[in-house]
Amino acid sequence: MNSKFPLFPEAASSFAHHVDTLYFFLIALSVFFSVLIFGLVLFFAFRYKRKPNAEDPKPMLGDLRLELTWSIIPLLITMVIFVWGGLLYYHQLTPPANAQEIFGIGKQWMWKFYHPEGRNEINELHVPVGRPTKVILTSEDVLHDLFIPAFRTKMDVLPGRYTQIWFTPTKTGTYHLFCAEYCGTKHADMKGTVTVMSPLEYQGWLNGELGQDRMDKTGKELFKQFACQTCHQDQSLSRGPSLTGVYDSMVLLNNGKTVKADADYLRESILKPKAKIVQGYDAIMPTYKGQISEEQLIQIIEYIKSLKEPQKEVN
Amino acid sequence: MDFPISITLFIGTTLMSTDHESPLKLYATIFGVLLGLTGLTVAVAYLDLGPLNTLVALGIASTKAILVMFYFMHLKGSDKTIQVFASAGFAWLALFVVIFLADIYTRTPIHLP
Amino acid sequence: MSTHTHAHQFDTPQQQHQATRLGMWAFLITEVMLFSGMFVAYILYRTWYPEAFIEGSSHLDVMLGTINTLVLISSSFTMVLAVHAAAEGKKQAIQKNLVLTLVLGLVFLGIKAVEYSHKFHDHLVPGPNFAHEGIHGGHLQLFYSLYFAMTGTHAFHMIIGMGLLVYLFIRAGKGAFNKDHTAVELVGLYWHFVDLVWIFLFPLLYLLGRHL
Amino acid sequence: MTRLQRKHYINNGYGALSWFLTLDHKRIALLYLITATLFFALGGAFAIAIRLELLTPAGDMVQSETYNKMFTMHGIIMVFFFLIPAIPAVLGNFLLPIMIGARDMAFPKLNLASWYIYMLGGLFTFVAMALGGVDTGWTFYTPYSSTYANSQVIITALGVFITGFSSILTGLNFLVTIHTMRAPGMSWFRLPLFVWAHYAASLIMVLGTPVVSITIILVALERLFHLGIFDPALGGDPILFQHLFWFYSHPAVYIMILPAMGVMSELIATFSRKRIFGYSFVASSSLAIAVLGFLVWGHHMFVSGQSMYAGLVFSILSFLVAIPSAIKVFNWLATLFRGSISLQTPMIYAFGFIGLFTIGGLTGLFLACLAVDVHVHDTYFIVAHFHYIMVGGVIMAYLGGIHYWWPKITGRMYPEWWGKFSAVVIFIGFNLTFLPQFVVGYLGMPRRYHFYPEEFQILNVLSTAGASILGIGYMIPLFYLVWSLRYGKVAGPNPWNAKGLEWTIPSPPPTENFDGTPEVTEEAYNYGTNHA
Repeated sequence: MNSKFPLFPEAASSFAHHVDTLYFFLIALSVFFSVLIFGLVLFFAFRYKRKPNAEDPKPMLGDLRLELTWSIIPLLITMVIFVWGGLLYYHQLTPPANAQEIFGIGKQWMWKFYHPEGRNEINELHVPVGRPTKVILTSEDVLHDLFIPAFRTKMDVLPGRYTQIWFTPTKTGTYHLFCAEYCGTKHADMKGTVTVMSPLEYQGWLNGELGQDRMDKTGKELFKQFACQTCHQDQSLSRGPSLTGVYDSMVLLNNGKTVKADADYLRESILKPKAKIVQGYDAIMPTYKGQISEEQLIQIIEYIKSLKEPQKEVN
Repeated sequence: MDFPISITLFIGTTLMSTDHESPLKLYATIFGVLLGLTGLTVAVAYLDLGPLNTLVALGIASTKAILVMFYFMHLKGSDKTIQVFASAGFAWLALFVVIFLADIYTRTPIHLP
Repeated sequence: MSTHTHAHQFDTPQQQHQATRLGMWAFLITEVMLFSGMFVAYILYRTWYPEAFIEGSSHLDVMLGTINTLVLISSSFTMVLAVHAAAEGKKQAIQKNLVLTLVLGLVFLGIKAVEYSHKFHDHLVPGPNFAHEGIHGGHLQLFYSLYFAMTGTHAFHMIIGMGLLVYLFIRAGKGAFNKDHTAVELVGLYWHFVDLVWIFLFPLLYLLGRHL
Repeated sequence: MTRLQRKHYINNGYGALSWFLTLDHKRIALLYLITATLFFALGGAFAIAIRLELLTPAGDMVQSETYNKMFTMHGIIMVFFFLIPAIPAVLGNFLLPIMIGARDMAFPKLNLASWYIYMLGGLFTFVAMALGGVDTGWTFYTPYSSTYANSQVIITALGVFITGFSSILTGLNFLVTIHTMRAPGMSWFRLPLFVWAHYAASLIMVLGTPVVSITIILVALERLFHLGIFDPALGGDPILFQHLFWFYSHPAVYIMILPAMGVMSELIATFSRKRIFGYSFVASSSLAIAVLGFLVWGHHMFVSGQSMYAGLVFSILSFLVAIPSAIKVFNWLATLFRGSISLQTPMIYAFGFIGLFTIGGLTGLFLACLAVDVHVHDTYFIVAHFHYIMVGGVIMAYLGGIHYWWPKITGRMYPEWWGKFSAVVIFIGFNLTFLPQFVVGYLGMPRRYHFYPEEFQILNVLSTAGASILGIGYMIPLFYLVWSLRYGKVAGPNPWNAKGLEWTIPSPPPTENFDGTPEVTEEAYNYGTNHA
């Protein structure tokens, strides 16, 4: 963001320079083929310029060997690019297990980010340098797309579903953050900054703003406020399935299928509880659609995630 | 289960013997077969064959479709270009569905038991 | 269309006949691809929400659906007879069969109207007044959106077809087909195609999941 | 200067009715030529407005709302009303029957109906613009277009739906004409490559267009009657629309480029006086592009939330579809080798095409490569790529074709110097407009942005400067071609001394094209047979 007239974006994430090297390889390839083809065209244009009342040249019908060479060689080159790009894409789309989680909500024409430690911010994202960070995204209305050019990555943000984007910042500084999927009138205004800070600064920033408690703590209060614990207890005869350690576990449903209880599953079970019913329980849970906002949803999910050890004092 | 078997036997025999009769007789036979198949598909729908149900239903529908196309739409006698055109339409439908499924089935990994 | 001799751009009547039929089949390809969009949406939502689709199709009346299928197949049969009669130039037979096909088409649309009225009555039409106390509110609306989109487009094609049949009936009355019956053949192809679409719509919307 | 006193298709009837009710494929081609040029001018006006808006980072020329409507209209008009119909409906309609030795299209009435449907679709789009325009982008992505947009989506959707039928009817007409009306002796492998390219493009028109028609109608139905097929609130898949839309819209770009490649084969053969090298490979690569074109639509959705495995499948298929295009370019080069090349205006456009289409194609590889596409998706890199193919490729070939067949269409030659001058101006203006966009794209400037951070300004100023040169470049041919109608040198039946059935009949050709059906005895483009 600093120099007045940059010609190349800053590389500020772990896979930024991988993408750049692939990009330069492709540029080199394109320059080579462009120069080859332009050169040949211009050379032939002058070398075989039509002389006045010259006879037509001898016809050349074709040559299978030549045809095969200029189909197979481009095919091999493209396969190299495919594999190289595919591997990097796989890496770009699978966040490491130890990634720190931040929640992001796209809403018509603004970004809201929620740090589990309780800090929330609008159109700004503070992340520590060097730590893999995964942002779990959802939208409250239309399609959006979180795009951070300096990190060379973007991911669409869909309504009704979670998508995720991950990066490991490698350089401190402030970088652009854009919305890259057309979302209406102020699509151009839905942008902000990503500030990469040293871990110490980040920790200081995190608990800098007082009064806002951790996300799972707010989630716990919401859990009580919506009286979830009346059904979801740890005793065997409780009406709802126990939620301890349920996050990312395999849940057997009453139609014989097992599904992974990830964020999407928890979100769907809160908004449309009857869509997937756990084995051995009946469909009595009311829907909370419209009563719980997206923000509260991710706080409750964060609380459910924190239920690792058996609960002691749920009253 | 015996009812559907007798139907298919009836269809098999009539199909074999249709070629040399007058067109009207052929159309009447095909008409009868189509009605039979409709009855069959409704009957089979009530039998619990598990995932096979969808396949059987689509199979019967496809046979009916092929019968209509071959005999009623005279695809059987017409020249190759028209036959290629007719199959191209359905081929593209199949191509669209198959590649589309490549995305759906691999999007949210469903853990089968 | 044209008199028995061929249009000026063709060399022989056979070439014109061949071109017309090829043109009609190319048009039928576009109709197949038109319905393909909705079939793909159907396949997606059936894969994602099987229970809602089974619940949705359980509200449809299988009896009416079956009768409709039989009606449409019979109309296909009478259409073939009309085309055959046109080939042999028998004017009365053409008109008789065209009327039969028209009547069967009207019966089909009548039954469809009855079915639609049931849906309106049971508040199963997607939109603000969609009321369903069952467990799959949203997904059920998807089923009925697809149901109305597919059967609506099909009914629309039926109406066009019946308009063509009336046009043929008038032309047959004036003896236009005793030499060149291509027009009847084309409308026949179109009508059989509309029947083909219903042959696939019927099991997909009405029958799948009946056994549960 | 010999006078044109013969009867031909232009003076074979006077008055509006003889034009608006014509069944002659040549007159219908002229109707398309005039209306397509008007649509191109309108779309170009929107393009200039967009470029002026982006001159400054502050976005202070128009409101965001208006800017969104401008780029949407630029997209819709250029894609549906100019690029898709341009070469097939103008050059294809005029030349296809002549090139295969027929007197007219298989269904002349359908041909005229397709023009009327095209105008009706245009009318709907004008009505939508009059009532306030639409701001969903030419891609109409849901749920914005189906639930949240409050602009004229339904009328524009109907306009696009109706214009789709014009494309279907043209494609259907071409398919049947090529299949059933080839003159005796005109076997499949004696067809000019122009006809092969239009055959492949017609396949896509017939097989692809209905899918976007039903998709657009489903969006209109959702807005009108709440048929919430794309509504995420009901559990609808936000990506289903993108699948249905791109299943047609990617093959649509091959509907645009294939006829352009057909024109290219004609220009390269005539102006190097040599048979196209590897004729059967170039012909079958047209078909390969048409078929493979249907398998690759997912590369528009690599970051849309589509599954990673589908991304890998679409990426490898997208690389496969690039190979036939490469084969064509290499075969054109081989045709130039040891040719007798004369750099007249059409050939300059052809060289412009080879240059720009190569850059467009190669940058396409950047987008098929998954990792780079994640970074450049929905940025100006993509805008630059598809403009290199559509403007650099299709419009250069279209202008080359117009200049090449102008003597055949009007009987008069265009002014040679002015022709070359405008071609060079267009080439320079084009590169100045779109090369900076590659750079600003990789820098991360998203597309469809009403205003942008300051550091991107200089590149945008360059691009706007280029756009004004390009705009002027496109207007020059308009003047001298109209001028040539009156004052152009009278061109005989074969000013280029080229091979091909269209050069064996007088220009402008009589309404009946040929008296009786011609007999074809020789291969396509058999130049240089005086040696054997």
